[in-house]
Amino acid sequence: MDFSTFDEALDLAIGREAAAVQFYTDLLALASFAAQKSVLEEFRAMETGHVTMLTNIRMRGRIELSATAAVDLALARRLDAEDKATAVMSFQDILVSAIKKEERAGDLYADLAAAASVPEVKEIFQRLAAEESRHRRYFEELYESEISRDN
Amino acid sequence: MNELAERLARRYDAEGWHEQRKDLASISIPALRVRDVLAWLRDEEGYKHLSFITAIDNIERGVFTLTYTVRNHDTKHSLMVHADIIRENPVVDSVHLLWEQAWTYQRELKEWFGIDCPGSPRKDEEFVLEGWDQLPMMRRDFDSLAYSNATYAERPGRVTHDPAAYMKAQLYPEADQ
Amino acid sequence: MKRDRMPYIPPAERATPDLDSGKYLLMWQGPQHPGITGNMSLRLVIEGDTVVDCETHVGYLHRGFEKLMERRSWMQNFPLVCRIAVPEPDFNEYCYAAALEELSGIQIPEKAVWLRTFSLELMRLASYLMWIGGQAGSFGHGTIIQWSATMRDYVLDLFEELTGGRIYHMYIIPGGVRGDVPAGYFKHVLEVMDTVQKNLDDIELVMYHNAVFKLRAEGLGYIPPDWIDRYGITGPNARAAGIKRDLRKDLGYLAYPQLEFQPVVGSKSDAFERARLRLQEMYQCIDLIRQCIDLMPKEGPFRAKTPNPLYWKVPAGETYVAAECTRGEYGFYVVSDGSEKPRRVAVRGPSYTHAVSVMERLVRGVNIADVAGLMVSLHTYPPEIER
Amino acid sequence: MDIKDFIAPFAVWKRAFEKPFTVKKPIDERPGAPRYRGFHINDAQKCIGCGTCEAICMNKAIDLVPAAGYAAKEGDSGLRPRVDYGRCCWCALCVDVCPSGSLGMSNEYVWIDSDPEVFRYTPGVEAKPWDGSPLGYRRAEGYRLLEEQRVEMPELDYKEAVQTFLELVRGYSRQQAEKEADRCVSCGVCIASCPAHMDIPGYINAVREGDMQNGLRLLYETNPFPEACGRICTHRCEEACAIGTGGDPVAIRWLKRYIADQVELADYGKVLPRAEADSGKKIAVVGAGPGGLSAAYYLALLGHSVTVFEKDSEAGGMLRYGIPEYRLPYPALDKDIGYIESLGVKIERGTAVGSAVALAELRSRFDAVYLSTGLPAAYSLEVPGDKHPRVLDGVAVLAAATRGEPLGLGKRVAVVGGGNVAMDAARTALRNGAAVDILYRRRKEDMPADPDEIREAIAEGASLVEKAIPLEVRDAAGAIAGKQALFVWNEARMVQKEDGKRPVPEAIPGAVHEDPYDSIIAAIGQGPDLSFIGEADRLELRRFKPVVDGFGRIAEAAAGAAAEPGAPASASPSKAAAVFAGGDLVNDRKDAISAIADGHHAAQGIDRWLDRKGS
Amino acid sequence: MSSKKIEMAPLANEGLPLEERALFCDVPPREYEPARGVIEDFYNWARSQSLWILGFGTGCGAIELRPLMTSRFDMYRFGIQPRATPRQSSVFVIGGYASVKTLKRIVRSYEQMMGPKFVVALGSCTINGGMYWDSYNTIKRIDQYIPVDTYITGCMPRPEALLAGFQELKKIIRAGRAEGQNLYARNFEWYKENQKKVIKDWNMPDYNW
Repeated sequence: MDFSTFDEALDLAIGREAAAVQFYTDLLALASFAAQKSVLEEFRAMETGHVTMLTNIRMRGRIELSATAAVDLALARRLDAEDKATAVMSFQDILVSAIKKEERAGDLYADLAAAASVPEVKEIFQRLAAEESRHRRYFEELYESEISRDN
Repeated sequence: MNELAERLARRYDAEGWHEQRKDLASISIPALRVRDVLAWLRDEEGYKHLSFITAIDNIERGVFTLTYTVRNHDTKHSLMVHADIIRENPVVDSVHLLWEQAWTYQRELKEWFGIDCPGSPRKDEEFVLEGWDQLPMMRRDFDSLAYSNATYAERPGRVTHDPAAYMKAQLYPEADQ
Repeated sequence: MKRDRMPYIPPAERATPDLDSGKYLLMWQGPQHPGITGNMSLRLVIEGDTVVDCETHVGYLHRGFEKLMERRSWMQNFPLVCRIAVPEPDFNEYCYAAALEELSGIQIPEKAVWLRTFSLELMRLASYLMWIGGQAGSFGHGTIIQWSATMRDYVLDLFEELTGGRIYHMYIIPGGVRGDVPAGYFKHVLEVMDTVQKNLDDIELVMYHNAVFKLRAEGLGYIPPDWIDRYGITGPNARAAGIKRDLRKDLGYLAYPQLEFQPVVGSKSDAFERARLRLQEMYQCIDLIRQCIDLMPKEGPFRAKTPNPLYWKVPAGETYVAAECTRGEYGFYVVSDGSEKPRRVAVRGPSYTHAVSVMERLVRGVNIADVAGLMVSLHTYPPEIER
Repeated sequence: MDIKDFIAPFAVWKRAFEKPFTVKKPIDERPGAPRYRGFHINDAQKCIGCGTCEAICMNKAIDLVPAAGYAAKEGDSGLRPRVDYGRCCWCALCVDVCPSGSLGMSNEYVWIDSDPEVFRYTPGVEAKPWDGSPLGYRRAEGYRLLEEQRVEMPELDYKEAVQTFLELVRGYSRQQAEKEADRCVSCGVCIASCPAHMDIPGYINAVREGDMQNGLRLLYETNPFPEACGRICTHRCEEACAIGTGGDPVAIRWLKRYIADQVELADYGKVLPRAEADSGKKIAVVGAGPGGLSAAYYLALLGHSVTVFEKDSEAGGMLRYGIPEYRLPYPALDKDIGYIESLGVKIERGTAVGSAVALAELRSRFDAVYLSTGLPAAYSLEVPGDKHPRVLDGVAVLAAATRGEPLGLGKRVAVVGGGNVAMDAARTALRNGAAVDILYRRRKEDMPADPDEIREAIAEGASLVEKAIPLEVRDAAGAIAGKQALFVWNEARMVQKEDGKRPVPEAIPGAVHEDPYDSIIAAIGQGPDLSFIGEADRLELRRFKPVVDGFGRIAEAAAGAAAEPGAPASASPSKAAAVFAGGDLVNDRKDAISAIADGHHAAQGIDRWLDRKGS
Repeated sequence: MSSKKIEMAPLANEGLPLEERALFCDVPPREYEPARGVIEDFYNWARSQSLWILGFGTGCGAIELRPLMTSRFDMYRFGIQPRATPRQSSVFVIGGYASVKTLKRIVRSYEQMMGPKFVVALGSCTINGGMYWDSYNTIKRIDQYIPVDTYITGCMPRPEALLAGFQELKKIIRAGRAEGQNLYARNFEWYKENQKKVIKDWNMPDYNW
């Protein structure tokens, strides 16, 4: 898999974000009570926002994301990868799913950046990886402050 | 010293002997016997030295408690002799003939408490005050601060805050009902 | 040349001079007058240059301490009491603190006992040094005060080093004292004591062996021994009449029982005798200070624990604590009704007697020029009369 | 008179050649002594504006004024002492009494001005030439007017304590309590730190005065759980205590307990207020924990009729099921709850909202609903193997202990977590005869548990393993296979990865440990159970928390906007009773006293809302 | 007595017996009229170099005057010396708190001083009452009763502070800014009213010179 142009790379990224929106939509279908739904809707809206942002970038033809990756709290890698999608999923389950999803996305972009031969595209993927790391970090901090209060 | 207490009780209806220290005791006597007791203490018991005379305003009981403190220099013992006189009509025998300095104390009693000692020299002259037109100031019902605030101007511009009230106003004003 | 030809009027009822006769002159000495101790006044009636009648007027310094103390909490009174006798504040602090401790049942540590004794003796010395300048000055002898005021200042420097204050030391706090001595302090004290002693030797030569001083002071203000109890005279004024009476010995408070000293006693009971006796007491002070430094424990706490000063409630009771100050019996009568404030605090200052009853009697028949000298020889401080 | 009297005075001519006494330049040459009591200095950073200096000052020379750059915050009133040198007598009692030791005096003493108005300033805030002077009066070493050591609380011996469930802390005697109460300076800085804003100086003063009834009355003004809070409160007040800035803080919690212990339940009614009139309104409270019952108490005082729904068989919530009895004996808790019930509050025990009765039903039957359901669901370890049968959850273990069920923890127990639940679980395991390791991801000083609890747990024999990152739970192999679980954890070091944030534990490569345990108790945190709130309730939630206004009322989604097309019209929010929420469910502090404060606050909110609705 | 209304005009030495009124002045004080330019500067310089203090120890502050006037601090070398009578003095040192009884004497002594005259108030009690803020017998602000040129705060102010205060006073005098006595003349009735409010047995002339 190699991407040689800006548009190709961004198309991939937009596709990923759209898939993320779908990910939360799927979870929403499973949700059984109001609290779950409000969180999932909030996260889905975030991803929708990302789609819009990337689409705008693609239209302007210039990537405007920071290249600085967030500090890795090394939390995501430890978390149990087991599937959390159930009707009784707790806030913890939803957050773990979200963190894992961001982690997977970040890994993918990192791999693509490593594989890219065109310097421009490489940079795009690096920046996208950094962006995903910031998203992951956001969820990780939420996890630390809301879930893992006592450890 | 308890012998002295007994003698005082027998002769002068004294009561309430209290040994505060080994060299200090107090006892209460009827106000009418003040001069007798002090003269007796001075002449018969060796309490020749008068340390001071003062009074306590026991406004709750409606009395002034006079305190005569005398010392026996031979036994190094001091005795505080108490006598209650009613606040409405505070009069007590003068002891200025027993001790030459007593009249000054009695003048002070007159000015500071309004306690009269008939016969005491210059008792009605002003002592430390001048032009005083209030209650005798050592009475408990004279409020020094109120008088001072009403009479003497203060430099304005001072304001203070109570920490708890200030913190409430700053940090959680909504808790105010 | 003896001045005992000066008329001594035997105790008698006071004559009331007829001021309208034109024979007498009414004259106020004080409050604004260089020949008065502190801020007080004498209303003199003079005939020629002889005083025939005198009334002491006080109250110029009346601040109402005894009333104010009833308004303040027990600990808040601690800074207040020292102001009652300005030149000699420490005795107030001691008497008040001791009374409070007695009523509350607080034992003060050994070290505090010694530091209190030490500071009281130092205070006594400073007070005498102030007096001696006044005594010499009142007889027209201006040199002595130039020396003694400086000596006193050196002693005040010692106080400043120990307590942080020159005049008002506020050192003897209820429960003990406010701090241990700073490093090298006693060495400094001993140096100052040597200086003061040397200076006192000079003063003795210049003042006590001065014909003018002797002439004017001898025979002036004779107090007969039988007046001592009748007038309640205490301190050096009593001792100069041959009455051996010193509360430091009689009551044995603080560390005095462990110090070696004998009360200085005189016999002639006139102004010169009293001055001589006070000079000897100054030497005695220096000796006692040196003894204190030798005997004082080097280590140990200097203050006992006391209750929270904001809410200190003293058990109901009353006591009278007296101490021997430079003028005689200084005492605090403290009454507690069990609340956070004193019920009554009465202060017994020796000047109360000396400056009013005794002074009014002694000054009769005295030459107007000697009134100031006589008053100083009784060593009176007006602030402790009126409080 | 002899010849010496004429000659002797001349002898001192010899002094004419000695150095004169006169100081050449007195103003410049003589600084105050090192201890001189000169003008005030104040370390305004250290000062907390408690006003003890103002209280001791007999001259009323000190005012507390707001100081630029120092805002009011917990443990700091934001005020600073301002000295009036038209009053000051330089006694330095303010320096002696200053709890934090921030006040001092310089050795400067010259201040001259023609304008008498200038002699006032705030030391440390308004710059003065003598600021920071190293010389001048300071409180002497070993000399304090205030007692810096607290009266030690008598406790059971730890070796003995760990054998029983008897209450560890024995409580103060009268003499001890009065002595401890006497340490307080009544500054009131603590009040802001207490979530319930209890009148702490007031009730401490009641202890000092020996007036327990007044003390109890003051306690109940803001807190109907004095017995419980007197034992297990997180006592944030003590962190703000002015005395604590220079010594041990006043034992506010123990004094509260002392008051509550002194008054018999039968006498409560004589002291405490009751509702004046019945309002005729009915309120439902969901959850009989401290928050729910606190709301119930204050609602009952306002004359409302209150029914509390509790899913468990006993009331008390976490106070009963989360806190072991050696910390909070059941009789003490029953006393608090008993008094609330005596006011006519009905507690429906064993009635879970959501299953036994629907929220919507409550909303139609009652005039208002208060949710105080707390955080009953433990979060899982979230490592591979965390569903292993030997992995237990801390909250469940504690609840089982309360119910008297056999715990079956075994001989060797690992507790994962550093909060109070972890400590309680560890100490419960100790009392069941287990050897306990507490594994915590960060350092001891980072542990969120109460320092007392950590100290006591360790004293009772638990061993604390710091910086242990859980990795995995596996079945043990060999002889112990099936009976024990293998807990795999990685040793960590604390790394400061970002400035301004707390350090992060980072696994040390290779330092992996595997230890076999009979039980592994996970106590990493708890979450709410909100499954009883349906979408039709239209209550606004965000991240598993109700969105509430200042009085705890849950915002309601506008009709239609979020409503599903098929929702029944009868559930229109404007018709149904308002829902309020508080306690752990809503606030970030997650302790009993915050829940109590929320309950009190919501009771006032509900009352107001009913008023508005009624009129 | 406190309720007695004080009639301010005309001031006629009401407190005195008739036959004594003639002994006192019957016009209020006047403001000082400075000489022209350099001459006044010279006067001010001269005044500042000879501060003669009235020897009246009104309060505890007097105790630090004695070290000041003796050898250790030797204020004579700064041109400062005590005088026995108000007629010879130019500086009045208010030594701390003033009781009402003393205030009466302060007023009288101050008014008897020849102009130009200056007042130095030492101690916190003179500024705002000091530790006697709640006493029934001490005034709180001396500037209500007589004008003050310089304040020295402290309790006690040390002799050095007093010296520094006198140096400050010298500067003020030299700069021609010592307005105290003019203030008194200008607001004479206000001062009298204040004085009479606290001095209850007013038995002295209103014009004490």
